[in-house]
Amino acid sequence: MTLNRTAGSSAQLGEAALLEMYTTMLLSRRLDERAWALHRQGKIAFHISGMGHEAAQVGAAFALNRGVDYVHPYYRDLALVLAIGVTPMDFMFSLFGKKGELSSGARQMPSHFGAKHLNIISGSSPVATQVPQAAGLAFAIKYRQQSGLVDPNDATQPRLAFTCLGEGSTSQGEWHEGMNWAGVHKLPFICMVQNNLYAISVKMDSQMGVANVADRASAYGVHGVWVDGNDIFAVYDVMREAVDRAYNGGGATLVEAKTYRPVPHSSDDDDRSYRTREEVEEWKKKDPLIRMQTTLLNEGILTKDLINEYENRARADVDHAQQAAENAPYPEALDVLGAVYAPAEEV
Amino acid sequence: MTLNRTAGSSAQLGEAALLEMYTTMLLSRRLDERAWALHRQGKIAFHISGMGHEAAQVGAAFALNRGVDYVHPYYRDLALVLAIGVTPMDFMFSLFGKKGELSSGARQMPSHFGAKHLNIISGSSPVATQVPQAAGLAFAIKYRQQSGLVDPNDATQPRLAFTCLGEGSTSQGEWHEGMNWAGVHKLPFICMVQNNLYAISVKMDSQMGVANVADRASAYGVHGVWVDGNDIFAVYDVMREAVDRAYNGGGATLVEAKTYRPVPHSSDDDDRSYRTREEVEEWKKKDPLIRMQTTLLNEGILTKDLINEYENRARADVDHAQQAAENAPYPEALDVLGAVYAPAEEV
Amino acid sequence: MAVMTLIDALRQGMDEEMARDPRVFITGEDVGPRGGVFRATQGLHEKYGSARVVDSPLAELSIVAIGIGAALADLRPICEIQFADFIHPAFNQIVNEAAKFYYRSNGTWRVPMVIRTPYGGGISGGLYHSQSIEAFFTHVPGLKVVVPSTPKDAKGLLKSAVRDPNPVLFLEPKKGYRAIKGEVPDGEYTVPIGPARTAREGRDVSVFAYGMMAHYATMAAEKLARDGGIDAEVIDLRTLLPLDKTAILASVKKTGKALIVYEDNRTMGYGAEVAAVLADEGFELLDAPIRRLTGLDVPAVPFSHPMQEHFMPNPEKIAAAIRELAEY
Amino acid sequence: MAVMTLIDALRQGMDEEMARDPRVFITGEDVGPRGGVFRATQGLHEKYGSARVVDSPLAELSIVAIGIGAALADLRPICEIQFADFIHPAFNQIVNEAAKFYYRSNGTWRVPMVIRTPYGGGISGGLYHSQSIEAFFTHVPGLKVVVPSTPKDAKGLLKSAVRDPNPVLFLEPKKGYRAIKGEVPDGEYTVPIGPARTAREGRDVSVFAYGMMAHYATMAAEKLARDGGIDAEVIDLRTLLPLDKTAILASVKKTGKALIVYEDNRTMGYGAEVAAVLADEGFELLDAPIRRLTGLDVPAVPFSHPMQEHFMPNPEKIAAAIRELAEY
Ligand SMILES: Cc1ncc(C[n+]2csc(CCOP(=O)(O)OP(=O)(O)O)c2C)c(N)n1
Ligand SMILES: Cc1ncc(C[n+]2csc(CCOP(=O)(O)OP(=O)(O)O)c2C)c(N)n1
Ligand SMILES: [Mg+2]
Ligand SMILES: [Mg+2]
Repeated sequence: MTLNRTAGSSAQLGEAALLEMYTTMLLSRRLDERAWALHRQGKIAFHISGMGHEAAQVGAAFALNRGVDYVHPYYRDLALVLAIGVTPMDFMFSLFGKKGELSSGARQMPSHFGAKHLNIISGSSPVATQVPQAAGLAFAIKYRQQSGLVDPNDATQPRLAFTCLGEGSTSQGEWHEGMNWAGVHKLPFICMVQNNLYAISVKMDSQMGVANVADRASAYGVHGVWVDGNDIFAVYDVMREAVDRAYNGGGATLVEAKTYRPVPHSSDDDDRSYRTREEVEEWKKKDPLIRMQTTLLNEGILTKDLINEYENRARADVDHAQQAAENAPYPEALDVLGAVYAPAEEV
Repeated sequence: MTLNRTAGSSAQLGEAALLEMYTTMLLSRRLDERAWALHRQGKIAFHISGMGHEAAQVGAAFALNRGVDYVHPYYRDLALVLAIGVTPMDFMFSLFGKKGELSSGARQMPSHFGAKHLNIISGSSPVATQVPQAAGLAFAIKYRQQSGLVDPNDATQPRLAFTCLGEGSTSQGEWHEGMNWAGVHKLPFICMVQNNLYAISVKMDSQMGVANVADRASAYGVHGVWVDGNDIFAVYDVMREAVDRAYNGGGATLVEAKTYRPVPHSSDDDDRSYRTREEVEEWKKKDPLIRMQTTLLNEGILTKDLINEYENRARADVDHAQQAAENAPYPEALDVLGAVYAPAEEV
Repeated sequence: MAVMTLIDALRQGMDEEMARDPRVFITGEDVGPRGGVFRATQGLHEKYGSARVVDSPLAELSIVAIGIGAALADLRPICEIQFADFIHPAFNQIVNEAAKFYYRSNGTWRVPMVIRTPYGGGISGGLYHSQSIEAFFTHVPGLKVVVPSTPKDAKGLLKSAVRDPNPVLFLEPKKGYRAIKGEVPDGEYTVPIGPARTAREGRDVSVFAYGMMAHYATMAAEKLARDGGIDAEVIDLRTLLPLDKTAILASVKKTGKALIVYEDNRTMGYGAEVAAVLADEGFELLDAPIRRLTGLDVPAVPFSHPMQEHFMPNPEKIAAAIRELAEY
Repeated sequence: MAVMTLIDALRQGMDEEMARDPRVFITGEDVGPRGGVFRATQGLHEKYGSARVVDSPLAELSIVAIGIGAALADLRPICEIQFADFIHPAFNQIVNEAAKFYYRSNGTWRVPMVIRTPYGGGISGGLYHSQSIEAFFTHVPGLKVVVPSTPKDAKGLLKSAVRDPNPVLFLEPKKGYRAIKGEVPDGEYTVPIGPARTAREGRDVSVFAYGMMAHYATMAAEKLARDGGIDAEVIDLRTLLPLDKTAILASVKKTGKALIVYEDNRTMGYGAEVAAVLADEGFELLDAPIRRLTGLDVPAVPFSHPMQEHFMPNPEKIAAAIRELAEY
């Protein structure tokens, strides 16, 4: 199964970009696999995986002004944040809870991404809270532009807010209210729902009475579109449209990326109670990493040699990050007391 | 401007029903007007009005199994609850905060309706909270029917839950979550949004990015329909369809009744800051009470004499209720302490 | 110095902050042309326009969440919740989000925002227009909780709140919006978040209160002084989180006796913490039981007058409680 | 008597109540075939079917609101909130609605429902899987708040909660789900909501605790007794709202000294109320300051081990605090 890259903006993607997309997915996958392995070895307490979602995330990231536009991710967004500039080391430090961990100083569980210097907002665990906050970020962008605090075309400034969540999380009132603001104020806002059919064990039809999350956009005056989330180019194409809409005052977009989680919800989960092995195997055939690899091989952009080289590099990066994290010290006990209140600033 | 009663279930309404619908609207209007007068006289502290909404409410009530189906109203639903069996005396007692007041023993502000013996659920002030609760009532109906605790066709048992709120209140997460349950479980549930274009001072386009609240139904797998809320027969017709759907396992309906509030939001409001007098006058021409009167006059069901008789009766009822409420004692100070916890019951 | 009402002082504070800093904006229900249901923002929409005085959808959690997002993007939102009773839908955004952002990002993402809301009973508002909510939010490190009781403090604390880099919950005693008048300094000033204010010095009993109850306590103390014999000290706590422990311990050191007054339900009301601090760190200073005069332990303030009055503390009840303690 | 874990006792309690009363049903996230993320409802879906063990949408406010509606319609919902940290979206429905229905309808509309949720830290859950929430809800008259700490109490209190005509918030110390084992009587029994339990009798110091901290306190007391010299009494409060004042006053009458232990943030944590009651009604019984040993005043429990351990009370810290008080 290969991907279609003949129409849409993805047809314009150059070789360097394509290979960077591929290597980002690859790195995310290998890091993720290592995390599962570390958990099985009893070296880490917890892992929650982005596996299977890489095409959706990397396709989306490459459509953004990475590191500049605001991104408010969720716990599966490993590939997304790697694409923006979070490193394997950062991730490994969070898995091991080591001192100096980027997002939170190891205060938060792993996969609670955040990086101030990359405009990645610090995430929490309660689902969907990020959606109305991201609408607030988008509101601030519009506010600054309208009040002349920034130039609307200044590409060094964030020009949209992008947020992600799972399809089950659209059941939350938080999601409704965020989408509603985005619609009322025609905000430069993109919400990508990574629909993997399950909210832990609960199937989509117990979450909502509609067939597509994208159908919900019509309740908000927001553009809605669904896409094969395992087709990185299809995702990139709809995301480019959404980004152009946001940058040009066209308002908000709800993107539904249909995908699958081929692993349990987290290292605490056992998915055998709620789905068959056949279903999981069927979906593994649609693996987004393999699909991209096949396409790039077919297009002659990837070669067997390059693949091996990238694999070796990814493994080395992961090894190195793991080692550094294992060797790093834990935070001090007294670090618990820091950064409760921000100090007064000069006005 | 007359009303159309040639098609739909309303064509089947008999004379007695029509006159009862008319007198209920009339009584509600006269009570409501009296409340405003009492407030101007400084006799009561607060009034919030149902004026202008009477056709939507009475049209809806008559489509229900009144006093049996669960009704979870909002603060404008005076005509609705009168149609179900709340009396002018009950309402006057709530205006004056007198001992023995039906809904709450005068604990709540006026227009927080509730009547256990009529299956009218006690309302609160925070908007939209009633929506997911009403979904819970509908869930219980389905639960009882499915588990054989009651016969699904037993008309002495509630067979649907009906709730109301304003269009602005659909901005709340509470509304989203209630609608979502109704869609997922195909509940015997009807939500009627009384769209009067304003949430206090805030216009509809600052509340939502869509033109019709009914459009939001498609996000939930719920049937959605809008109707002229000042046309009592049109309301009755769509409500009958919704009721049949609920009774027959067809799931939930969102009914949007488009109407107007010709008076300020409440006795604390001054609407001159946010809308023109011209707009208000324009809408007064569509007064639902006058429209029904004209239609019934045209149909020969009402006569001038009957109208006078009904007016006199309504005035007498209102006078009598006011007098009784004015003369009634206040609650005792110590009544504040009662009914905090329900006592243990026999199992 | 001009004499003005509490609400006029608040409005002036917002106006000045908006004029000072273009990042300051206001959102909430009916804050625009309507000027807020209590008129706190009256005239500001006209002056600053729809972009900076923004009528929100009727949805509290998103009023707060939009504020959080805007604050993360370095704006300075003032979010109005129309009545404190309606803040509960935003509980998750305040407690799990606004209050925890700085901590969870190890001090990188700040949320400089103000959430203003009128609270308190005695205004015939019934169960849902009379609530006190400070008890819930003073349990939330990362938040600051402020309750002014004079026009001067209202304006000065509000300006401090707008300039504070942390989320500040700003509780306004609505019964005092127009009932409380007082002098407000001319020109620029702020009142710092943190220190309590001695509303009345005294030697016999310490009364700790805030908001409308600080006024009532002062009235009660003045009355007792006029009647002769009892000289009560009244401390207006003003900032509830963080609590000014130094001030409460210093006062009890002088008087040996403490009465805490709040109009909220008694159990787990804010005064419980004041009592707990005194019973620990002030134990050796105490000559009498720590008393609390509070609202009743019922779900909320009832509408009808006799029940409402029985629920609420008032100057007479406070005077009686001070007297009882003085005589202990 | 069978020995079982806390979570097995809870599951047995639910099972028996479902078998007893066809109106009892369970809803919450993943409670169905998955049996709950902690396995509290394991096997119940298989036994009672999808109509009575209902996987909810991922939306806490509606989990509670559906429960309220169903309870109004005289069913007996057991609503599971997956982690206490995620109850905040339902705050409005619990505080403004469930707790106030009976009062606001003057005793006509009842809400007989149970909200079960795992709470507490020490399980490497970080900021959002470690929270204690009792402080928020014990301030809400109309609710009952229960925290079992033994399998026997867990089952017996849960059965009482299901049969109670009021909304009951049922907090389960998740660190103890499998760690705490104990004897559970054979056959039908209930444990009443209200009275505290004396976990250990003693003469020197009273320790008030609940949940996991009741265990730790007992461990600390036993250790001190073994080491000789200090004989501490441990009261497991079990029901936090209403508080068993009689029990706490009786214990302090005996010991003259009180230590309150809770793992929640200190300020405005539940122990503040216990301290306030003692400092008032028990003032003349006290021989020493009322101490609180608590979680830290930071926004929540951090993930990484050294910080988590520093945050949490444990048997050693409790023993030290008892000793300090005994020596006062
Ligand atoms: C408010 C809240 N409730 C419950 C949870 C526990 N929880 C974590 S992830 C999850 C399922 C999320 O499903 P979905 O939104 O479809 O995202 P996915 O994990 O499938 O990507 C649940 C119930 C939570 N984190 N937050
Ligand atoms: C949660 C909550 N927030 C705010 C309010 C204050 N309030 C009462 S009615 C109202 C406007 C309601 O507008 P809409 O839903 O359109 O109903 P309408 O009054 O127009 O019928 C507001 C803001 C409230 N009651 N509850
Ligand atoms: Mg999912
Ligand atoms: Mg309206």
